[in-house]
Amino acid sequence: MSGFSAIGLELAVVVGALAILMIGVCVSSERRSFLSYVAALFVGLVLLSSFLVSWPEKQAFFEGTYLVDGLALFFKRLFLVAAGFVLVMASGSSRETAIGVEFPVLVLIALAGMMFAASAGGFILLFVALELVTVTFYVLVAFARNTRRSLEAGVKFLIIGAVTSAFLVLGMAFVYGATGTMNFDELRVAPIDVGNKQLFDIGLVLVFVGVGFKLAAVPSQIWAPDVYEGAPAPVGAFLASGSKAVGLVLIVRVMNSTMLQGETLWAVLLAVSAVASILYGALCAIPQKDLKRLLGYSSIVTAGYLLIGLASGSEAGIGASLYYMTAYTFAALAVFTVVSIVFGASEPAEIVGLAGLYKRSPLLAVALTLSMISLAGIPPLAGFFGKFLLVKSAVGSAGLKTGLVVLIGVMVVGILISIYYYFGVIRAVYWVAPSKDGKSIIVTRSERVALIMLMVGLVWLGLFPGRLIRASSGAVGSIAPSRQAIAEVVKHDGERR
Amino acid sequence: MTVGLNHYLAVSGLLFCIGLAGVLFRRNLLVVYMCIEMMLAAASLALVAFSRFRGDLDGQVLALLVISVAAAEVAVGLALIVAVCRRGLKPTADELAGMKL
Amino acid sequence: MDPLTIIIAAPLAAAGLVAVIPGNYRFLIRVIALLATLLSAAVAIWVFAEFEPGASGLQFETRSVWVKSLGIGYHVGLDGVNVGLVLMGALVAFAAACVSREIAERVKEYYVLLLLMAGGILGAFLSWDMFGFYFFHELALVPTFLMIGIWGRGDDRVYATYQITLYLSFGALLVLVGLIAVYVQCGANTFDMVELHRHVAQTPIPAAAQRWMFPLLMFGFGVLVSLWPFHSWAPTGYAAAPTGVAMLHAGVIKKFGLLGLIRVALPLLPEGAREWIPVMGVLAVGNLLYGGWVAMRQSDLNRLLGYSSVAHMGFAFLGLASLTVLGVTGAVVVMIAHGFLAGLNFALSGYLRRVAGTTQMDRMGGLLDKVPFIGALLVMAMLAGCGVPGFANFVGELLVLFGAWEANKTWVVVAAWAGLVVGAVYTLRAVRTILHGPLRTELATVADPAGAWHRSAYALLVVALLLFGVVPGLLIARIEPDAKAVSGTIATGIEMKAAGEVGSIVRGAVAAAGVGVRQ
Amino acid sequence: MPAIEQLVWGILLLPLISAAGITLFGLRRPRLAGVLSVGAAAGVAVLSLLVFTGTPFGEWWECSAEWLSVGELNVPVALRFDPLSLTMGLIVAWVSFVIHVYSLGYMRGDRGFGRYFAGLSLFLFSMLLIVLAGNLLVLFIGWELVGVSSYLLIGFWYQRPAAADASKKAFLLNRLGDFGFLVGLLLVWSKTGTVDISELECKLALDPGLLGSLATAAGLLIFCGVLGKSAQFPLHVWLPDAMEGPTPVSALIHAATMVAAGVYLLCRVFFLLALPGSAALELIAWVGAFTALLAAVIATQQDDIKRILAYSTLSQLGYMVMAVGASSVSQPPVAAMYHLSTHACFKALLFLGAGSVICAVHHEQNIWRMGALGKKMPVTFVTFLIAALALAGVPPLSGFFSKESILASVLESNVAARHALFAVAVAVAALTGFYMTRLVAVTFFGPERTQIAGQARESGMILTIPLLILAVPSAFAGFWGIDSAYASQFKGAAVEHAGVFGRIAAAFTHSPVATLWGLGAAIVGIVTGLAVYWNAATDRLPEKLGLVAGWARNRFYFDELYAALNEATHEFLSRLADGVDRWVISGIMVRGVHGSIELAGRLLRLTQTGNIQIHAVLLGAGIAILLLIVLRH
Repeated sequence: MSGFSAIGLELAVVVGALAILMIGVCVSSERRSFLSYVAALFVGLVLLSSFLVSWPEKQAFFEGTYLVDGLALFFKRLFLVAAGFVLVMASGSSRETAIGVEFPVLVLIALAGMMFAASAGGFILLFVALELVTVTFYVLVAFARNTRRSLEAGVKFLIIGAVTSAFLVLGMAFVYGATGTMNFDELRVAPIDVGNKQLFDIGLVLVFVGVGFKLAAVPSQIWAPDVYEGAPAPVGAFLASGSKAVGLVLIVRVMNSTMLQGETLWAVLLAVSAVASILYGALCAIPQKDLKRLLGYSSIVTAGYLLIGLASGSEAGIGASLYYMTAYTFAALAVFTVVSIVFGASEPAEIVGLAGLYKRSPLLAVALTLSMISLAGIPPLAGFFGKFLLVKSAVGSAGLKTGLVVLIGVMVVGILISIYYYFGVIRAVYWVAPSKDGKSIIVTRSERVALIMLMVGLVWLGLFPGRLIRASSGAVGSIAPSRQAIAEVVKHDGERR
Repeated sequence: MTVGLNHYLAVSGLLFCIGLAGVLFRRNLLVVYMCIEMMLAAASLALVAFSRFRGDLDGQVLALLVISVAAAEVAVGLALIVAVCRRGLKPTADELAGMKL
Repeated sequence: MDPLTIIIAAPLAAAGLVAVIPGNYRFLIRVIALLATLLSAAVAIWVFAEFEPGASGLQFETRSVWVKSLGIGYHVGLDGVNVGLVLMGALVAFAAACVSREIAERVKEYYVLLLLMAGGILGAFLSWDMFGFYFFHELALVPTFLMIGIWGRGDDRVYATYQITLYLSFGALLVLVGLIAVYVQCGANTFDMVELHRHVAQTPIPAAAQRWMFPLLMFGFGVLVSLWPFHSWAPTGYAAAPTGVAMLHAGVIKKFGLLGLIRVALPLLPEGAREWIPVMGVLAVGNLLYGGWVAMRQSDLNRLLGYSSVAHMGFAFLGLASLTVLGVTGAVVVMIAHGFLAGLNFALSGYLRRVAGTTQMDRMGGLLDKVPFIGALLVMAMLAGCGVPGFANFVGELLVLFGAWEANKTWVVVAAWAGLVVGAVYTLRAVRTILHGPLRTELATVADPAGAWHRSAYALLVVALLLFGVVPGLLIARIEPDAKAVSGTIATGIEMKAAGEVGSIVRGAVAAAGVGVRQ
Repeated sequence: MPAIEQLVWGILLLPLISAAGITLFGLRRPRLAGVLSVGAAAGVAVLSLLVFTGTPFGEWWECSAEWLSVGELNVPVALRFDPLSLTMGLIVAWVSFVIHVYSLGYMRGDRGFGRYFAGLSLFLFSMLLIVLAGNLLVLFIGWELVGVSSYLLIGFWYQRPAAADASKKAFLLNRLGDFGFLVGLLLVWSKTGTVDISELECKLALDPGLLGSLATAAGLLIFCGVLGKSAQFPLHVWLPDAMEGPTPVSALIHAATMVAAGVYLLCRVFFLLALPGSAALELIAWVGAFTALLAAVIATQQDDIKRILAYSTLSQLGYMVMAVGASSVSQPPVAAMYHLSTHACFKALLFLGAGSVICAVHHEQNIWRMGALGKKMPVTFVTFLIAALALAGVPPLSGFFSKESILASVLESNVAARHALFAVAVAVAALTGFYMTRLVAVTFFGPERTQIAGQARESGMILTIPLLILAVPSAFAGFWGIDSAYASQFKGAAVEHAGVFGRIAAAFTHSPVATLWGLGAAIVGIVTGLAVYWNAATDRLPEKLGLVAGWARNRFYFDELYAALNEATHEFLSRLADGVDRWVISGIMVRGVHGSIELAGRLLRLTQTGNIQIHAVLLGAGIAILLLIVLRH
């Protein structure tokens, strides 16, 4: 496989974006909302084609900067799915996102950035791809710039994003300084002098902070509530799904490549961040009244869960995080779809506004309920299995080390609190009487189809998780040989000494 | 006295801290934004310094990319700040604190 | 299709069917719900009758792979312990469907959730896979929360809903962590309980691990069964719950925790059990005495019933804590009997609420004249509740007392006091205030709306209580061999401790013999 | 004895079937209910007679059916037929048959006719279960079930608050006793490994030290059950209240049979009470004596005809219990059972007579509102008089013989202070004569005190025939050798006397001191009673006795004392538990956790100020903290 065919998916997406931009210029403005459909369809085609190509097991391109392996592919497909639903969402009822041709184009460009990021083989591509995503999102978040909230959210995202990028670059510089390389494969086996160890550690923490910005993990979680609240609903959906997954895959990659030198560092770092994220997000979410803001906090909690899987350090743990990310993606997409239909894309989403939704639109009520239940981690939906796998990986690596006990304890507390606030939403949907002006809500056909697909996905993943578990463990397994290599290196090291 | 790696790093660190302090304490968002650019530049300086003393070009490549990405960021950032001003808002952090808690 | 799968699938399939029927076909929806639960009940009766007491291994067993990589499977089967529980669960579910005619709003949603509850809990009872066990239970639990929230009553219902939801979720999460710990520590890469029993017989879980895993499961399951002092969700929740939900939850779903202790905690973690059993005994006594005392002071019938069910669970815990054949058998009988009884009690209280418009006991009075049939049943239920012979509860409580006597005499004396005296105090007070005395004037005009369906539901439960009370052999012949296996595992555990340094080979052999009784 | 074995199950099943049948089909069909219930009672009476005669004198046999068997606990439904149970069974069956018939008349037209007979049948079943049980656990089941049927029947007129309260009280106090009984049972089981009476007797005979130091405790715990069921001090307070039930119920359950079950139980497990080293019997004797005296004193100052009889019952039960307590292995409790049997007949007769009177005066129960009924109701009067004299212990009526034998056994007992015990017994005998005279004199003689009393007429046949039937054994049972039937149970204590006069003479020759004292006491009591109450318009006793009479009238304030005691202990604990539940567990623990988490959320949320620069500060601080934590490891 040549380098260009290796980046074929990304190229396709970029070309698609440009094409839509061109078409958009020519099409009259009334028919431009049509472009989102086209983009969604196109993304679907790319997704399909990703299954038709036979990908190499694991191969590096462009002198090791670009990797094709199971992990990259897993995430690329996840990004494609997320982008597809986001585009459908954008095409629907929300006026302001559909009018411009820019919206689908920007989504596609961000998508391309995400896909590149998933394949990053070193810090260089990591940074560039990450910034591609981030800069695109600055625009997307502030897309409804005629509303003050969207604008404010954009500025906040911009400032915090830029600061964390600075930390990221500094961190990369330190790691580079300590090891002399930016390539992940070389990093893995790069020797570090004792004098440089601290530099390396600080560098890794800063890189974690920079990448954790995408994930919304403590300490760079602070933007999430404001941005989720202010951004248009489809953008929120993309933040919760694609953008968060980018953070996850990059942390997995960095962690995987520095595990040898920084095993305890990662364990402590991830555990502390996970605990803080879960507690912070869950506690702050309790008194929330705006659904989008609530999702912002819950996204912080989710980041914590994802980190727990990584913190357990096992292959199963990382697989669990991947599974949970997928489940979360489905649920978050469904919730944001409902929000954008019920409230409009960039209006405030007061939870009390959901009163009597079961009467106004049973489909939306059921979709919201299912996704809330899935987010709360209750069977038989996807979220339950995700949390189950996470707990399993944590317990599995626990023995009875105090750190992981705390982690599990915090996780239990977090799940409980999240049940509390998710049930608040369900309560508003079902047992608060509808307000007087509760008209029934019109759901377009494409939205209906999208919602049903998401619901089926939630239930399917909950009842028959086997395939996805295999896929996620396969994805993790594809980077495992290198993990095995680590073990060998460690052994050699030991023998040498 | 020969100028060594540590000197570069000290300068870089100093710059980074100045930038950070600016981000934290300046009122005008435009200035804040410039301070962020300063932080990026400081980080790039560290990169280049390491690259130079390691005798490896990767760092310099990344530094170049950082500069170009920063330019893109500035474009978007300025546009946003302009949009803020066009809505008749002052570009300060206090003014843009509508969403909270 | 095998019978056990029918028992589980009938309500679940019906739930799916009802979900696609338009909401205004109320009659059709009710009929479907009734037929589905009736089918479950009929099959449950059939397998109960066909069950061969004392035969080795599981009966009516079915297994298939679910998630292979994790060792999760769909594995259902009957042993002596769950055969009675399933019968009880299916009958109570049918009764709950019968009394649910009182629901007037959002009938369709109500029945979907009710059927989910029924199918879920029956699945949990039948499952021999720890994952399925937990999964099905959660499937039953979540509708409970929703139903209390949507169709609940009383000013307190929002608080009650949140409390029961969070409290039970807390218990369930502890259980989940505990079950996963069992899976991990066993290292057999399977959630199948039969496999796990077999595996543990050869290589027991390290004692140090058992010591922290057992309390996790004990308190986790304990919360689900309202183990003192983790009980306060029960009275609040049941006071707010609609009738059918209270029946199903108090009667059936609550028993999941006890079944979990019998299935997982006791046989797989004998060392941990040995260490923690005294704690469980003390808490059981807390349930009995404290629950009873608090029940004495309730003025709301549902809260009284809630506390009385807390108290009754004390007997089950005490029986398990005794670790004797008698005690464990008694505990299972108590579980089954209390299932019928709680179902009956809450059905009756729901009925009285319809008649009198309240569950405040001091606002009722002299109702026996107005509702002779229901009143008579309430008297019977109350008498059954305070352990009068002829009802199944008596048998269970008696066995528990006899079984626990050797384990700890103080517990038994306190339990006997609580069961015989305190129980009688609050049940008789309830009868006195609700049914006896002159009819209150504001109730003079109430009518008795008991229809045939209602009557059949109540009668069914009473008949079951009486049947198993008069012919306890029906249950006991089935339960005893498995109770022996459970208490045997722990007993060998104690022996192992006594033997001290005999060595792991002997330990394994002894444990294998203990479990061999089951297999 | 295959034929008999078939029959004996019928004894148990007939009333059970009747109870079930009435409950299912007869609650709205009085005729069906009556036929079923009375038919069952008649069947039981006949069957019990057949079994009695079919069993050779002095022998015993058992039959059993599988019921409950788990591990080491094996509880078959075992029926034991020995002289004790056979005789007792016969009495229960016949007395209850007579009362069933009487009830047909007494309860006619009541709305709860069917319910009444269902309860009666259930009672008959449970009572027979107690009597025939060959197994202590089965006996306990019967024990509980008679409690239940008693509860249902006392509260038969549940609309009356008094009846409803009385039924509750009766059940609860019985439960209190049963608690002790059950614990005693557990103790015996754990020490001997059996609850079967025969097996237990065997084991204890082989090894009298089997119970060790717990022999006294076991005996007294079982005696607790007796305290409840037989209403002995301190659990005696329920029985007078139980008179709120229909009069035939009082006659059957609260006079003749159920309350006597306690005495029967004591005799059943006498081998256990009389174990060497057990001090149970002595205490039992004193409890009985105290109850007898207490109740007799209270009876002198009651005005309700049924309550007088109720206290009299209490007193007589105390007498019997005392007799059991005064017994020993060498001198078995034949006297107690003897008195139990005769008492069953004449006390039932007294109650039925009282019922007849009550019917005649339109449910007036205060004797001071009756008077001169003797002439208007001759049958009732004569039969009532016979029973009263029998109770007072006038020869040659049945009560004389049984009371004489109790006095004799007390005098000859091994109890340390047997003379004091005897003095109490004699005093009670005198008091008995006194209050029965009072009752008869005020009710049947003297002036018509109210209009209702003046209009009274004799009751119908269905009420009077049972009176006549019961009058026969009340008068003549002393000559039937009931005592020797019981004596054969305990081997070797049989006393054979032939002929009517031989028996009377024997009473005097056998234990002249006791008999003369007893007879003298009865005469003193009767004469005093006549002196005070002959033609009396009001009760003059209170003026003369003052405080004592007041206390007796108010039953020595036991009800109030118990209420206060209960309030101070059990209710207090319940309040305490409720308070803890409300404030500590639901309050501080549950709501506290909830509240503090919510508070934590609200506080933590304050970090989200919305100001980007503060956000940036937090970000920087977070990074710094993270670096500190990580680098410290």
